[in-house]
Amino acid sequence: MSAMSDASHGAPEHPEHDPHLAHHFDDAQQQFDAAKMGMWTFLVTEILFFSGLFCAYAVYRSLYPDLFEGAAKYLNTTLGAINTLVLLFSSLTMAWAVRCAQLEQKKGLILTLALTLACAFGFLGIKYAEYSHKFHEGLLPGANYSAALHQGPEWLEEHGVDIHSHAPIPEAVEQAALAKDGRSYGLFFGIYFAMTGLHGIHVLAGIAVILFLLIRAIQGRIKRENSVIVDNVGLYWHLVDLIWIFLFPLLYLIN
Amino acid sequence: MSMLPLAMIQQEYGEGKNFWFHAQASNFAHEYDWVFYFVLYLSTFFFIAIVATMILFLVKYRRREEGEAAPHGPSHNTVLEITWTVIPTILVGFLFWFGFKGYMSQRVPPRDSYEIRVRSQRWVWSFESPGGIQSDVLYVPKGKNIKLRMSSSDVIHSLYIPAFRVKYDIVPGRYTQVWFRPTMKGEFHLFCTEYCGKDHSRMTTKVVVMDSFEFQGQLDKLAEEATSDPVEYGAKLYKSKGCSACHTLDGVKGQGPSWKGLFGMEREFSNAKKLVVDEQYLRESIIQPHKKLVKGYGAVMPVTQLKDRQVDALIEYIKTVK
Amino acid sequence: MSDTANKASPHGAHDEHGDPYAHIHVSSWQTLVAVFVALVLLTSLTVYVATYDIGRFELAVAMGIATIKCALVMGFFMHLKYDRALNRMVFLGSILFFTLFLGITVIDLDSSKPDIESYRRENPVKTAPATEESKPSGEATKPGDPKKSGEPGQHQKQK
Amino acid sequence: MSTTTIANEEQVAEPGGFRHGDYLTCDKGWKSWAFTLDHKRIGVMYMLGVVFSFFLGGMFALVLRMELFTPNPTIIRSGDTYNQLFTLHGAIMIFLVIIPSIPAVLGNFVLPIMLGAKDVAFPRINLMSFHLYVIGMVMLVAAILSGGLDTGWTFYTPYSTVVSQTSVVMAVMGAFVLGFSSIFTGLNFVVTIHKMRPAGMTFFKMPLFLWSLYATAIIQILATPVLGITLLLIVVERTLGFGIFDPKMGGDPVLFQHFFWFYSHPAVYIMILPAMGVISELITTFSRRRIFGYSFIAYSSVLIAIFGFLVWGHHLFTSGQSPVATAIFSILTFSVSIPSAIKVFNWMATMYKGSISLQTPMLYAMSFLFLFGIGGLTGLFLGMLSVDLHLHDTYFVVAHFHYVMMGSALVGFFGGLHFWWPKIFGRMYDEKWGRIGAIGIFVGFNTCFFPQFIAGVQGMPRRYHQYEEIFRPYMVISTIGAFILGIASLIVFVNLYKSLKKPYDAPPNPWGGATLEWTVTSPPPHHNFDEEPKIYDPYNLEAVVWDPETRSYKHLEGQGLLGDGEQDA
Repeated sequence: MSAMSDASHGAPEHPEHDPHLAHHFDDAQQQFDAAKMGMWTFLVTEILFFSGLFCAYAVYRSLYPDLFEGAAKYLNTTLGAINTLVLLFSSLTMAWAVRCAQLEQKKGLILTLALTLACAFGFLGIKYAEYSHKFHEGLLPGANYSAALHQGPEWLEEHGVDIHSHAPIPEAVEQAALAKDGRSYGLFFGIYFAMTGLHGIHVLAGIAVILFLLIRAIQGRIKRENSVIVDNVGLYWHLVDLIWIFLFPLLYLIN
Repeated sequence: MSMLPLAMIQQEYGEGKNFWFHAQASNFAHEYDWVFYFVLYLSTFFFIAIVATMILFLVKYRRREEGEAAPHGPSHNTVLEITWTVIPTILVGFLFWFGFKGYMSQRVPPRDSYEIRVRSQRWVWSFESPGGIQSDVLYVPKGKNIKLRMSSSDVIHSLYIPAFRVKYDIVPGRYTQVWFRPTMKGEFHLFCTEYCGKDHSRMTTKVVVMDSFEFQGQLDKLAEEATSDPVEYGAKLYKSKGCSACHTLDGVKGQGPSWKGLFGMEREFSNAKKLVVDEQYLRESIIQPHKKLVKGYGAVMPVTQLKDRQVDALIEYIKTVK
Repeated sequence: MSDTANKASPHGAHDEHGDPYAHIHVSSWQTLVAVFVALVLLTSLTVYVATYDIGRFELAVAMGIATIKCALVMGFFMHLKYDRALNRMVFLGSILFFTLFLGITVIDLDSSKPDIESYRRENPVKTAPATEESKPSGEATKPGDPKKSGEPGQHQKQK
Repeated sequence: MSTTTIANEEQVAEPGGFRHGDYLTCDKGWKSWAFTLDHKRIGVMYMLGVVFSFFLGGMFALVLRMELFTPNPTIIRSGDTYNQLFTLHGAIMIFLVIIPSIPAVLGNFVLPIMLGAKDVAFPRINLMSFHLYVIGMVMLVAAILSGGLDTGWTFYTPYSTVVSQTSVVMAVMGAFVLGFSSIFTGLNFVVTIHKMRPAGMTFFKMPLFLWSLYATAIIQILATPVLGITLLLIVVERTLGFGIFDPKMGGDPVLFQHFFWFYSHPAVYIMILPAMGVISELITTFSRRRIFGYSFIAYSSVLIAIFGFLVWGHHLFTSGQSPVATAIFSILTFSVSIPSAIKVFNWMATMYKGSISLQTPMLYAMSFLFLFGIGGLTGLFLGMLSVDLHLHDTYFVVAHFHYVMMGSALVGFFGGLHFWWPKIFGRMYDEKWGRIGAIGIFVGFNTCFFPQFIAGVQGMPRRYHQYEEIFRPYMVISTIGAFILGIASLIVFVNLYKSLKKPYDAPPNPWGGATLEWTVTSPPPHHNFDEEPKIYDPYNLEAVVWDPETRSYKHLEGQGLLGDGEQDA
């Protein structure tokens, strides 16, 4: 247990005037270690939070492979791949921001945080485009899966859906939007929206905390002594990225 | 389904009944009870040993004066620790094995089983013999292997026959099954043991075990009943298919609209359209209850598995409710 | 790969200068960029592989690549390579329980497949479940499809 | 260490803005409570919430038992009302009472002091945890007022997602928020125990209560998020029709049960493990003996926590779970019984050759051994596959989990509450009424729940509003027991409440405990320790002696110290 070594230092004469040290900690290292461990423990809860959705995904993919194959065709792989790259880049800038904070490079910190923020908005923008496209087509979760495609060409025309811009060919629409046994793809889209939606909420939360950091950075209140906040926000942001790294092949790359 | 006529079921508590158990009315009961008693005696032994030791220590080592100095005694003993780890481990190993054996014999039905289809919905049971004869009481021939193939059309239910020591959940969206061989003639309780809403505790019926001659006669009787007067049959279905849980006959609003004077009445739906109740509408409402919702009611009616003839009978019956 | 860009030692006790923040680890920018490039390459690879039909290995390959990407992000961007062993254990622990949860559940539901499949086979759905109700138009009350509603059971076909 | 029995009444402002005095009086006004960062005050506020919820849930239980006095409906006419009552009883007792009872009330109060720390690692998160608890409680109560809840506390789908007409979404969101409250408590405890231990307090010198809180916290962190996502999925199913658990969409209700029990089985250990920790402290203190088999008890806590994650499937033996998974889960379920048995045997051995005083907390401890014995051994019946087929979802199960969750966890909580009450509030309660309350709870509890075992074996299903005539005798006895239990609970809390009317009269160490919280004043000072704490061996009771002058125990000068301190002595 490595923890024992740090605890055993005791603190007979810790610096009284370090403004970044809370009263109940002995020294800066104890505070830093506690903060880091707290964040890692929090990430554990995040991982298990998502585990439910991954579990549902695994179970249903194994139960209904044809449904997943059929439904995944309606996702836009290119947009998914672009979003992956956007998030990866934001991870790079975030990691860089941590470095800047530790080295007290104020300008660099502001720039990297702003870039991260821009990427986060970019990601959500692309996601918005994808979502609205699906709403429009009726590719909705569960009971709401009205599968506009399934309604036949007349219905599509009536509602101004340009069938020629989408993947399935018109004569096959009736079958294309349903699984072999006549059940809808609603289950897949339930999982799709649950996974990407929850991930999207995490991106939103990420935007909020990065914005907070950015303001602090501009105010010049981030120092080497409290850079652990940037570090922890970074850990969170990387986790959001990690989850997307798995979501992308699971949802978009099914053959 | 209201409470069962209890007097008819008293027999269950006659022969073979004791402090713990009901009659042993199926092939599983005997072995089951043996295993149960084995665990019971084992646990009782350990429990008494622990409590007796506890009381002995409480008396023998009681504090005799205020502020007694802390006595010195052993604080660990690895041999002892290993002993009381290993012995329970071996014991529970045996317990697992007994339980597993019994479980597997209950889960795997013999090939020659007589298959009865069980349909459950809130809060009624429906049993269908291979010949397609339906009943709301489970009739089974004594001494034959019976397999119940069960499905549910709304929520999870669970079929439980205490006298047979069998129970299994009925999960919507899949088939589940139980099997047994009744060994005693008589009438026994059948309960729903998975919570399923308002009348969960009334979702009870009975199992009637007959010898095979009587059983055949019962099937014939049921077949005949189904071809009798439709209004009478409809009235029967009103009770047995669970309509009565939500639809009253006296005009009182239940979970669904009352049937009093329903036929020929004008209805307003939740989308503000109106329609006069006719046979067409009734048929549709029975088969696709959520297609048109009467204003002020939720989409709560379960989708039923009625046959055409049964729907006809119900419509005929509704026409007579004035 | 020692990326300590300033005089701070990776972790451990206070150094001789008495700097109370000496435990902070700083990554070099070269490492960060290199990791990013590797991640982009791996993303391209996984998209490229997905265009080929490789059957049952598809999922395994995709997950394999994702795991490598994950390891890179964790090791370098999240500094887990330089972090305390305890934090590594915390993370690995979560993965262990994740696997247990997912593994046992999948094993169970996989073996229930026959019960579910036979039920689906014998109780097929004729139309997409939502079409009657959530059609935006008010067609539901149009008296145009009387025969359709006469069929026994829209959701549950009689055997 | 000061042995003053009366805390400083005058409050002297300190340069840091903190005033001197004990934590109860150092600051005044409701804001100094509602926004405090002091773990002790947070613990006290949690206690108020838990006790309030306990009586709320208890009222529901008494109404239910009254209804079950006769086979046919009497005071509750409709099945729907009955279903709402039992659901709310369960949901309140589990989410608002038992889960937060020991960790959030006693753990919050005692953990940092026992450890020798000034506070938990993240005091703000600790406060947030309490605020979330209040919000969750308000949401649950709002759900009761705005349509009730009738899904059972288990929220089984598809009943909860498509059928139920009650305010499920509100209740589920309440439980979701409560889940986060629990996660934050757990997170704080794990980090505190890892990072805040002072010199000398190594892992294997920690009091066993801390070990059990540590094991509990691990479960809270790993299991609760899964409940979170499960509840969120219920919300989106109800509001947006996602269909992940809806069989009509191809979803599977059994999957929901896996999700639910992956949290809710370990949650049983969130309830029972801390109680076991409390019992370890009680038995060792009141027997005045070093705990027997320290490391076995410590490891068994962690083992229970880990095995506890592997047994959720035993709630699904009759639910359509496949035989493979069922067999795995049955074996693993039995494996949990071993560490529990080890604990019981070690507690017995601790009493051997002790100097046992049957004061109120010890009465609760003995009561725990008895009730946990029955609760644990009846678990064997339910763990055996074939036996469970008959007993599942009957009153046998109801009785079993009440023996474990109420009989063991809550009795553990009551024992702990009486044990630390003088420390928390600085007052001694009336010993005679304390004992009467403890015995009343024991008698009432057994009268209430033992007959339910028999009813269950006879085949009475649970959650039944009306029942067959043959079950009537058991139900009648059970109802009588419930009322004894209710009256006894009232006695317990009236007795505790009355003690608060007195001025401080509790000595620092009334029972002779050797853990650190007994070395500070009662109630403890604002920052837990007025000076750097000396770290004592938590189980060296020989170093603790009775001082007839102050009617209190104290450590012999320089004896029983741990670690660095030892060389000084």
